[in-house]
Amino acid sequence: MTMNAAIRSAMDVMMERDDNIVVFGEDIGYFGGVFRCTEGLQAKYGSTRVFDTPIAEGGIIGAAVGMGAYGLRPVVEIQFADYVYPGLDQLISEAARLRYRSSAEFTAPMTVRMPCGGGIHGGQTHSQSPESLFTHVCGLTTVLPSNPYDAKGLLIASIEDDDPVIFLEPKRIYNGPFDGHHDQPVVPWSSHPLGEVPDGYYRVELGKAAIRRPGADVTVLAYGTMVHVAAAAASETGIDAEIIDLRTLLPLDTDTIEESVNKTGRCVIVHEATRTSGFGAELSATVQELCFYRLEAPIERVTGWDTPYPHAQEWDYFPGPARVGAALRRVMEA
Amino acid sequence: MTMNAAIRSAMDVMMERDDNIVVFGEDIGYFGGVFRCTEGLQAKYGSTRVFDTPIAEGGIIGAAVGMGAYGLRPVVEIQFADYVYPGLDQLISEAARLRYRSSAEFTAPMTVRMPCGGGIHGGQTHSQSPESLFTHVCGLTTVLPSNPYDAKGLLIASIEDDDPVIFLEPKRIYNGPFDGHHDQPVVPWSSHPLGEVPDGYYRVELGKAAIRRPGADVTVLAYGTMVHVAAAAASETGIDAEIIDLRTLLPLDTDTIEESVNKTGRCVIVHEATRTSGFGAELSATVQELCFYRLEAPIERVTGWDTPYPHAQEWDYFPGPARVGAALRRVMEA
Amino acid sequence: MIEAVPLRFGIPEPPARPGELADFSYLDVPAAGSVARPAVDTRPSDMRDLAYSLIRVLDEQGVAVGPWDPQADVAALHEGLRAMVMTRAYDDRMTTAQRQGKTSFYMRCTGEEAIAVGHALELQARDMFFPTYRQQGWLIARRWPLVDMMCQVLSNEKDRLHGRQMPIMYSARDAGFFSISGNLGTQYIQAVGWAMASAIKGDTCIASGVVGEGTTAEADFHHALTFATTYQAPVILNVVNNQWAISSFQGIAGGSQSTFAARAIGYGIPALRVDGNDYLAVLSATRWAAERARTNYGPTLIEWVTYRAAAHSTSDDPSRYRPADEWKSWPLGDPIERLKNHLIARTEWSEEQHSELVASSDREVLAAAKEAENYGTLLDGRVPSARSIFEDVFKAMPQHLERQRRQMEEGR
Amino acid sequence: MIEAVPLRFGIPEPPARPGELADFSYLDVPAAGSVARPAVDTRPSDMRDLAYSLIRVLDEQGVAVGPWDPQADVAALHEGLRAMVMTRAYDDRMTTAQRQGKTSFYMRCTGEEAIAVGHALELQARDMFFPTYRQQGWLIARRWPLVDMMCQVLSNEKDRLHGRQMPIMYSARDAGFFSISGNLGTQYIQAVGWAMASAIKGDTCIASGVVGEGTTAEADFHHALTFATTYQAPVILNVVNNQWAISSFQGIAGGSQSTFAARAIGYGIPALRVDGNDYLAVLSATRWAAERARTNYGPTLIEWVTYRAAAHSTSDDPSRYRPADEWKSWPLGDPIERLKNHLIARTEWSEEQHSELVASSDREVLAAAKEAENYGTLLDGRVPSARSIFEDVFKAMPQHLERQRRQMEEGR
Ligand SMILES: Cc1ncc(C[n+]2csc(CCOP(=O)(O)OP(=O)(O)O)c2C)c(N)n1
Ligand SMILES: Cc1ncc(C[n+]2csc(CCOP(=O)(O)OP(=O)(O)O)c2C)c(N)n1
Ligand SMILES: [Mg+2]
Ligand SMILES: [Mg+2]
Repeated sequence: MTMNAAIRSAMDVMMERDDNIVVFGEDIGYFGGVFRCTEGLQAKYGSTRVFDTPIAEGGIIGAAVGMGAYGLRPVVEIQFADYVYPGLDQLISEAARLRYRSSAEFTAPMTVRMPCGGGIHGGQTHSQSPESLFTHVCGLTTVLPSNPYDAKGLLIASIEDDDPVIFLEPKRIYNGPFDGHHDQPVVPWSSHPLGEVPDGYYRVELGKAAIRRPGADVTVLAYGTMVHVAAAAASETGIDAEIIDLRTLLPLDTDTIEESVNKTGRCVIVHEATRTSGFGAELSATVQELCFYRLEAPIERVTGWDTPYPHAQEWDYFPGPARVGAALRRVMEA
Repeated sequence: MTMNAAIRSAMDVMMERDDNIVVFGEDIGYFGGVFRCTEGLQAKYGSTRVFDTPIAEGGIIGAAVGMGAYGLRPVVEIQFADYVYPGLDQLISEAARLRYRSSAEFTAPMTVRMPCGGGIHGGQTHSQSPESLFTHVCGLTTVLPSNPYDAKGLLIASIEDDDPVIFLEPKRIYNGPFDGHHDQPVVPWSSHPLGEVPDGYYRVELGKAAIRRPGADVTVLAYGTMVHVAAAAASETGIDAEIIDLRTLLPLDTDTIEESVNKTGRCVIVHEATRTSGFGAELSATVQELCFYRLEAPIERVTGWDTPYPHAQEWDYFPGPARVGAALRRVMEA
Repeated sequence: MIEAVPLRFGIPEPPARPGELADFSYLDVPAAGSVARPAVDTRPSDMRDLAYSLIRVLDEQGVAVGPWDPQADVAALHEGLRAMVMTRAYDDRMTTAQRQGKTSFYMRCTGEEAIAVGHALELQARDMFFPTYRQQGWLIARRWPLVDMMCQVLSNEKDRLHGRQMPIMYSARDAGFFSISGNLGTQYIQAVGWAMASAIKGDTCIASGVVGEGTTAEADFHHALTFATTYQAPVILNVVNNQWAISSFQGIAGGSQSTFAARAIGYGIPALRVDGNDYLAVLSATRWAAERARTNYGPTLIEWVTYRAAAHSTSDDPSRYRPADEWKSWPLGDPIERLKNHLIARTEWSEEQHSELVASSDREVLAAAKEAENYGTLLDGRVPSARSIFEDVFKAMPQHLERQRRQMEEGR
Repeated sequence: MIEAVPLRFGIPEPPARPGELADFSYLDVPAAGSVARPAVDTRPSDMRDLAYSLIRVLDEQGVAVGPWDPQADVAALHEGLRAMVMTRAYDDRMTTAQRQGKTSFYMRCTGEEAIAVGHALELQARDMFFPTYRQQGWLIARRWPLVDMMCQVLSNEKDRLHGRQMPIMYSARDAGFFSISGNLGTQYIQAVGWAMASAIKGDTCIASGVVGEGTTAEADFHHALTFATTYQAPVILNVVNNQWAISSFQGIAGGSQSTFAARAIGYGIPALRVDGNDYLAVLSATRWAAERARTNYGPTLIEWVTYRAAAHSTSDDPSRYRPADEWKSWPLGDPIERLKNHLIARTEWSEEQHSELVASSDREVLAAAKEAENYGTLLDGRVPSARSIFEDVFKAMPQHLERQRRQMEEGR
């Protein structure tokens, strides 16, 4: 199953189980969304539970907060993560704070889905990875899957969560585990074990990382597309890296991270977002707080550059296997 | 001179020198702003250059971008940093990107002033410190002064800068160098050397930190109110801390930081913002990248907790001298 | 082709600044009873004129006249009067408490009591109100415990919000009163979302949201109107035009070029413009809009024309930006006085009864304050525990917050 | 008290979906010449009806009739026709280039050419236009080099924007064309800010901003109207209502309950609703609004009623959500055909001349394309250098970006 199909399946399964779940966003109704993630849902559940919205991300998220306060569980789509900013005030000041400021009289059980990341020649307004902004906002849970199986299980867990969850979808891997080799054809999810997705209900718990590749020499912290890039870098360098797929950025699975880095003594962090104050900063700070005395080399960050995402030079910006591999070598030689 | 007076003086000096400078925001005209930072400016320069705006932070910043493109230099006030979120899209997607996306055909030379930080019983919507969000946005310069002298010189440099600058004003130290001892009266700026502010034009360059207290044992990285808290902690613990006042968060003065930590081998980072993905994360990651082999103890972060800023329990949230002092002791004992 | 003239920059100025004579000539006040009352199923396009008129029921003699007379029975009006008087007594008391340092902050609604009180008594128990910080009258009208209100303002050990929220940021689900946000306007689109949810479920309760005229400039005002019209949400969208937004008069929000009620017209939403100091007009306009919403005729915007008689908050000094005595010249008077006079005109009330009501309200408020202060104040430091600041960030406290709470307790 | 009925949730549906018959009965089309033309100094409140009518100049025979006839001379009309035909030829060519993989993306403006072209030729050189991605007609009308436009679309070595921006995100200050943003609506309030700046400086040039009808729902639409009315900014606020926003018909943005022109009324801003496929109406309405702005009568909103004849973009397939042949039934026709017929009716043009214009435009575009492709395409990889992605983030490159550029070059 592709990742978009898995995401669609998660919403389908949950809408069948709970008729307080409503799905809305720009072009997600009759049309099924620009990435087809809601295809068929309006036909199945009707336009009272699955509907298009005006082009107003602030309105979409604000309305969802009100619906959540009523007792519904809205699952909304922001067409691209690059367009979430008009809705940030409703997320930061309202959704994330409602439980706290009302001492749980009112809550905002909602899921905000948005495609993120580059690699599709989308330029600076269709490629962004704003995850670190969300992780700085207490009250938000931030999820970013790397494969169809997790995407479905994590989305179900997110929808069932009683607080707002930001669910980021790396659009470059909707159709296959892209590993950064843009010159080669992408293998489809159908030929990948994590592309095997049960039709029914299952959860992947929030806040739990997964070790994608056990290894002894260096810990790689990654999420989304970068998990596959890291895997490619490991096999190409032959370095015995332990690749941790964080899956949930907040709350962060520090136990798994700590255990791994204490074992390997080395750590490379990879993300596509710009470097300064990206989530890699928090990861690096956390690792050195937890594992300082075990570290044998400086923690490295391999990230997008501190520039907007360029269009034509996309692959000079994207942190590919070569850059990750070089970082692995550096920390091993250090 | 108080810090608000210094800020007012900076705008006054610059408005005299350059009639392309306009000042606007909510209640900043006839009234002079809720913190009096623009008092007298409308009377002096008229309501064509100093005027009130509708209550729309997005409109204020969006209009400023358009004015900047025309050739003016808007200096706008957001009444509280807690209210900048409705304006984030115009800051992130527009002001910060305009030069890049137009290859410098159009630019946004504007300064966005906003009071930040707690300690005035303002609760969660009058106490926030969102600086780390801005530092993640390439194209924005982020400034956060700790005293009247710097505030004026940095604001003048910000207004003269040809790109958008976020200018955060720690409201708790408008009137004096509050050091976290809320049970004691605050000494006024008039009795502090950095409260001596020349009337005329001068610049404090962006991107340059200042060493407030030279020391041999541990480096403290702080900014704004926390500079004074750190000073109190140092003197109360008797630990010979080198206190670095960052002044500009982005671009960051890594040279000064590197030199200091390489000397002391220890580092404590202090900020008022929530911890996770706060600017302390970037500082910690940067320090361990630059000084890994010199570090003798884990880098510590003393920050606000990962909760909204509470009202009645404000002083349990605020990172005061006791918490900073304890961190200093820990890193010395480590 | 026209020859070029230099462009002029215009900025609206209030009619009077400190030292000048108050001047409300910009507001024209039609006679009570002069505005027609269309049936609730009237098409919005057939009643646009309502956005430019001013619905008033009480005439100069205090007599209820015209088609908008709600024909309210005396008991209901006594109840409204009680709540308005109590609200003012409450505001007085809390203002004093703030001066005494028992709390950090307070906001009055003096002169605007009729709106929240009338609205509260006209809407139903399961409806949801999305208020601003100036709608305390709703809680008092709904007889939410004064002591609970005060404990929140005092941030004491009995504060239902555990001292986390600034004073006056009440949350009272049991009174149909949504948690107040410190961020202006955000509740407006939330009210629409709540109303959409009610319609999605085929429920029967409606929502009502409030913003001040200054806040109409925020994005969420536009979002609320757009979503309300597209989905025909069962919601009342109130704009309390009290002429001032802190120091900015209503012209800064665009009030010099049009009415705030008229904003709704372009969205195809019907709008009423109502004398907000006329308690009977408040009941009547609320009833009309609520009936529209309940019978699937969709949203209504109501501009309540009133005046912010007091300071914006205890941190504000209005004499810096408007004539100190401006309220004296306010053409629509004092809502309490006007309802009082109406009842007296109906011989259902007297000056003596009124003085007794005022006195008993003061006594009730004083007693409540005494009780509330027994539970502590910000001054005596008997505030909720520090531990509680880590609660309710999430439903279940995550590991990192437990760790931070431990650190706090260890003084780290 | 009315008895409770279950609430209903409504969501507007387009008149026709794929497989169904196209149906534009929701649009009523008054006869050309039937709408009055008020003097530019008319008070907004005296011309609200313009927001609900439809200004049209060309009648069924292609004859210009009524008070809005701009009396344009033939040369000007030939110029407009040339630009519209060239724009369509350009769109055809770039669509092909995208299919050939020479670029990643393209967006056509087919059926909407009259709006940007007429606007461009009516406004002045120093005015500033804040466009959407569907206003390429402006650049062609202003004779901005086709080759430069193409080099941007191809992201090649001559791309003025150094390949950093997605195709069609032109920036052309020298043509009075503001940098296009990928974020909808942001330019609208910027246009107002630019106009405020012009007024602040006592300058004589005005601004014009554009959004699509779908984008009227964004916050910046509201901000633009609020600021424009408060400061009476010299700006034209255009809403291009082409009936569709990707897959969402105009009812989703609120168009079923009112017109988009009417949005302006509530702000006290005058609004024109204009047949956007009538080139003469475009000239005339633009002239009226520009003259208001230039003579200090403030902002005007213009709703241009048109139809998005092509796909939203090369990534879109409209046959998934609307009848494939919907355009054939569009009541306002094709702007190029209509201007052509008008000129023929005036015996100032012929079918032969038109075919020759089309052919020569194709030749000119083809020649430009050949030249542009010589400088490279996304396909052959002759794109701007990677180094350049670090430039223009700030005016002066800060240390950390220099360090990162070095790291990139070292393959770190
Ligand atoms: C988003 C946001 N911006 C600014 C403020 C600061 N502020 C608090 S109240 C206020 C004035 C509001 O005026 P109005 O909407 O007319 O309501 P009123 O106070 O008159 O009842 C302002 C600017 C805020 N709380 N939130
Ligand atoms: C803030 C934002 N939200 C969503 C999008 C995605 N998007 C691009 S074009 C479009 C439709 C715009 O429709 P309309 O405003 O009618 O303009 P048109 O395409 O019809 O010219 C959408 C939703 C975007 N670019 N920016
Ligand atoms: Mg007000
Ligand atoms: Mg459209």
